Amino acid sequence: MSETLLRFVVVPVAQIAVVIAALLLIVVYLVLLERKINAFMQVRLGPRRVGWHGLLQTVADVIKLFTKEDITPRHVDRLVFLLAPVVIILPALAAFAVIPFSGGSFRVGSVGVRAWISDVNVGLLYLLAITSLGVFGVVMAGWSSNSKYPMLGGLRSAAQMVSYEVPLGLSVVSILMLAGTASLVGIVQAQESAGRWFLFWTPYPQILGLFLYFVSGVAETNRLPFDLPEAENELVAGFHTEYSGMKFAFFFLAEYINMVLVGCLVAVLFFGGWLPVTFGIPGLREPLSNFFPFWGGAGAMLTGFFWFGLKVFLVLFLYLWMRATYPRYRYDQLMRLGWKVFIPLGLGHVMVTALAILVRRG
Amino acid sequence: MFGTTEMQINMGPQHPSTHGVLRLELKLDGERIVDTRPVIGYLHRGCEKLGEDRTYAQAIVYTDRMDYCAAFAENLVYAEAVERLLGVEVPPRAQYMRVVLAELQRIASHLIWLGTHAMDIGALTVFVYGMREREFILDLFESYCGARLTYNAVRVGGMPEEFPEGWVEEARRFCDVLPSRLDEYHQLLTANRIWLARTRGVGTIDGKTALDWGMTGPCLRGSGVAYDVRKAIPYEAYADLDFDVPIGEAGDTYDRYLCRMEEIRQSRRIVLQALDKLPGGEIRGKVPRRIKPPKGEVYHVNEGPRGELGVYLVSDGSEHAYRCRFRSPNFVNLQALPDMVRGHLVADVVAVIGTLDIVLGCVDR
Amino acid sequence: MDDVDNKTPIPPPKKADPVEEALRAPAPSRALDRLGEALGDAIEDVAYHCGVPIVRVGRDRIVEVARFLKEDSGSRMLLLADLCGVDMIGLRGAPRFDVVYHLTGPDTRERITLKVAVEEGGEVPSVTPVWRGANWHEREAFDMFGIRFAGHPDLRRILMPEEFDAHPLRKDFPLEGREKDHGFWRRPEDETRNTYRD
Amino acid sequence: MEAQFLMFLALAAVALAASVMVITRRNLVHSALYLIVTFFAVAAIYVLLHAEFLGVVQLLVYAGGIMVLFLFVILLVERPGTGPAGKPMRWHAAASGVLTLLVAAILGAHFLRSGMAPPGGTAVLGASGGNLETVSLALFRNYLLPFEVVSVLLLVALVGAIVLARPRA
Repeated sequence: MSETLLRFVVVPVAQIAVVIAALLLIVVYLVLLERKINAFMQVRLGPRRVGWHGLLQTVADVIKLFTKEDITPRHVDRLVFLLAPVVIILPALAAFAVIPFSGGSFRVGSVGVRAWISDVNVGLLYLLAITSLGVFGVVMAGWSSNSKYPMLGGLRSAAQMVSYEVPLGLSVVSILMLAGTASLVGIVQAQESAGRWFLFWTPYPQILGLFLYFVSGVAETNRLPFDLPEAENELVAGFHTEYSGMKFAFFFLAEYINMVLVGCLVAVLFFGGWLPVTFGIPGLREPLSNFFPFWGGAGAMLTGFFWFGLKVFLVLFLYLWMRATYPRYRYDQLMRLGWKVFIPLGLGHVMVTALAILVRRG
Repeated sequence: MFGTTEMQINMGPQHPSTHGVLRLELKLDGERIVDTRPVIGYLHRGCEKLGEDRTYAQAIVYTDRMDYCAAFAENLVYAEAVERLLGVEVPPRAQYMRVVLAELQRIASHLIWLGTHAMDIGALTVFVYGMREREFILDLFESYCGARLTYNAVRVGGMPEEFPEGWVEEARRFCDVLPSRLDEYHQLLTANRIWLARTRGVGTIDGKTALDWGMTGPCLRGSGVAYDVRKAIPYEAYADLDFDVPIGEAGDTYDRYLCRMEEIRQSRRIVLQALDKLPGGEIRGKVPRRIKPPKGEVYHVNEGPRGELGVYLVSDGSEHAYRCRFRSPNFVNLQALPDMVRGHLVADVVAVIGTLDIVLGCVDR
Repeated sequence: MDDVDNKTPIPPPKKADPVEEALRAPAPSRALDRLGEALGDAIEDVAYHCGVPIVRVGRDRIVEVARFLKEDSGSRMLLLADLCGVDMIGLRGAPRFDVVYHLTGPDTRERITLKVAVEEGGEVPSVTPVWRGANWHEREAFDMFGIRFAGHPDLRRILMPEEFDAHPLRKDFPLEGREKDHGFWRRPEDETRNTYRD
Repeated sequence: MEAQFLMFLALAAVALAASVMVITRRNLVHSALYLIVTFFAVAAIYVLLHAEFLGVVQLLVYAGGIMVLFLFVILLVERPGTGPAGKPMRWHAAASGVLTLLVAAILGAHFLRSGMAPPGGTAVLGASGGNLETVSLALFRNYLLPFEVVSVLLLVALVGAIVLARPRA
């Protein structure tokens, strides 16, 4: 096997396959986790029938969805209707191309393998660009269904996603300024060399940035309390009312993949990605960075997965917690919040961060 | 250049949050409501016609099926109306038992309202919590009359059974638990910013207009009119019991929410008092086996959980009512919906339906 | 349809029963007094049952009486608790229907019942200008009995389907049986279908 | 190089085909969706030229921002399923034919004079270590004044739009 083939074809394809497979598995259990956590918060038991404590419930659900009759209503715009689920899931998956899941590396033959598919120098911008495309899937689904509730859902979501992209971008801008690079690997490395996460950056901790990013992220992924495009109590099921079976499963999948994506980004941007949780104690850093020293780079990578996964899980837990706690905003209130509160806050946040950088430089 | 057209949209009769088979024809400008036309009758079963065909005692069963979330209140008002027609006195013990059950029923009904209303606005957890407490009440009813939803637990002239052994203690235990659970709901909703944003200033109706529409119950009291049949024209043992009638000020969804929440507390107070005062003695008055009231008519009202429950009976001296008419508070309150949502957004329609607390079985009869 | 015996009047109660006596005992009513003073000529008859005055009012005067009872400072019947029709065919024959108004004064804590008689096919003036809430009640009375209300803003069927062609609460409407198709389920394209069973 | 050229050809073909679809579809929403495909292809060409920043911005601004607004307007104004009403006027066809010929002539003349070889810009961009820096240096150092003037212009447009959209009292 030639090295070029290995470097440019085999390894990337293997990485992509691993990421997609892992994502699907995570989503399956994220759904179960959501049901279990919500059940716990609501004094219920949640699914218990399929598998031990319902562990196979989502698997059963997926099988059900994929074997269901695939209905395409007669009045829809066929091409767009069929494309919409694809359009919504592709950006969600493509975004993971630049996420660094862990540090460390190991070698396969002469080729070093890292825990990310690619490290591009415009990584953050790429992410913003690619996630902004997900809205087309929603709009296409809403429009092509040729039905009123999906239409309203599509309109809502177009407005919502466009509005919340701005504060999302603004909170990212300050991270960009702090790291001095738009590469996600570079951002984690900047936090590593600074010795602290950007969340605790001195003199101006990025707490506001995290808040803005997370809330906008929730709004972008259409989850409670911002799940207006599919608010089941008003719009039945919003933009995917007319979808069933596998096509519906795609929407569902995309929503959860996007949740995981927001979790990953929060971890990378604010929580130092794969860096260990050291509580600021310098001595802990070395032992916590690699649980398996005898495996060298691969051990460090595994350890990084653990820390990264932990952080992502925390963010996802917050998601689920919010769902169990909050009522839903109204459409106009959501827009007002975005434009009149979050965007000014985001602008101010960028200014203050810039000032803080100047102060730090002296 | 470009004109926009109003959008006609059908909400229901199959829709997750129209609380049954209510259908609304909405006319929208964007998402703003221009006009609403409620269409009802999808659950019309002709309870009034059935009430004219069956004997007075048999017809109680049909009252269960009207407001199935508060069947006891419907049983009670019908039985009382027949008692009025007959001129029968109900023994004090039965009166107190009725009060206990009626107030428990009110709590159960308000819990359903709370759960579904909160769920319509997106708060999922409150729904499950509300069901948890309601379950307690359903268990109490089950151990009293064997049914959990359609009780048929009142007889003309009194009550069918004594409270079973240990029932009173169980009811007291429920009353002990309830306040802490109520605090839980308040913590989840009352000061929640999103809840406030979704309910304050939504579906506002002032007291005068509400009366003009004939609204009663918490919907009227939320607008600041202190009209409660239990106080205004006391029936059963309510005159001897001490309780407050909470009223709102603004007449919006939030005030109605607070009113009902306080009513749950007051109902608990009534239940405890009635259990303390529960007299001994008979539970059935002197009612002939064949109920044949003299010619005449009666319009009798009760304070149901959703408003003034009325029964109009015309007797021609036979065993059947000549005319049996049920005044449904939901039917009347629902009329005001178009008024309350005009100019609001689609999401508010759902909130207002929730705050009106309609049960379609009672609207359509 | 049942044959209605119009000739024999309902015989009066043979013996005065003390309970019945008590039921029919007059009760003081401030609203009724005020009404008698102001619009005494509109009152055709007053009866009492269970402590509530039942006032029969001339058909043309009902709106006037209703408005007086609502707006007069002494009666203040702000709440139209209920409005319904009664098919009187089995009790008195003609005129066939009564429209019954149950009024409540929320602050005076008084109740009063008004009655208006109307023959089949006749019209009663609508009280929607007085109480907006009368709207659906009158629609229901129209739906169930076919009583028309003059001046009602939107007199359509409310509980039964629009295409239904009978009035189910009339005494001659059968409780069971499917002899007649009432327009249920009939769409323009299947004129041939008679009932929904075939 | 060969592979790159082939990819360019493929992307250019996609872009052209999609653009043709944009102007031939009768359904406005379909047109808008084809326009997004065009943007995508163009962004990919940018990336091929090592102008990743431009490519990403192309997606972010045009596909992610402007097209969403386009769709929003189309959805709000047009009822679903109906195409634009009325026939195109006759002189439209003639005028567009003439214009197309004119553009083709100008471009053809340009290409004939300068040859098909791409100008050497890509090498310069790639060499300076990530074009994010290059672009920002150009914007904020060399062309600061024009950049600011453009932002002020955009602000004016924004204010103007708000004034126009404000409901008249």
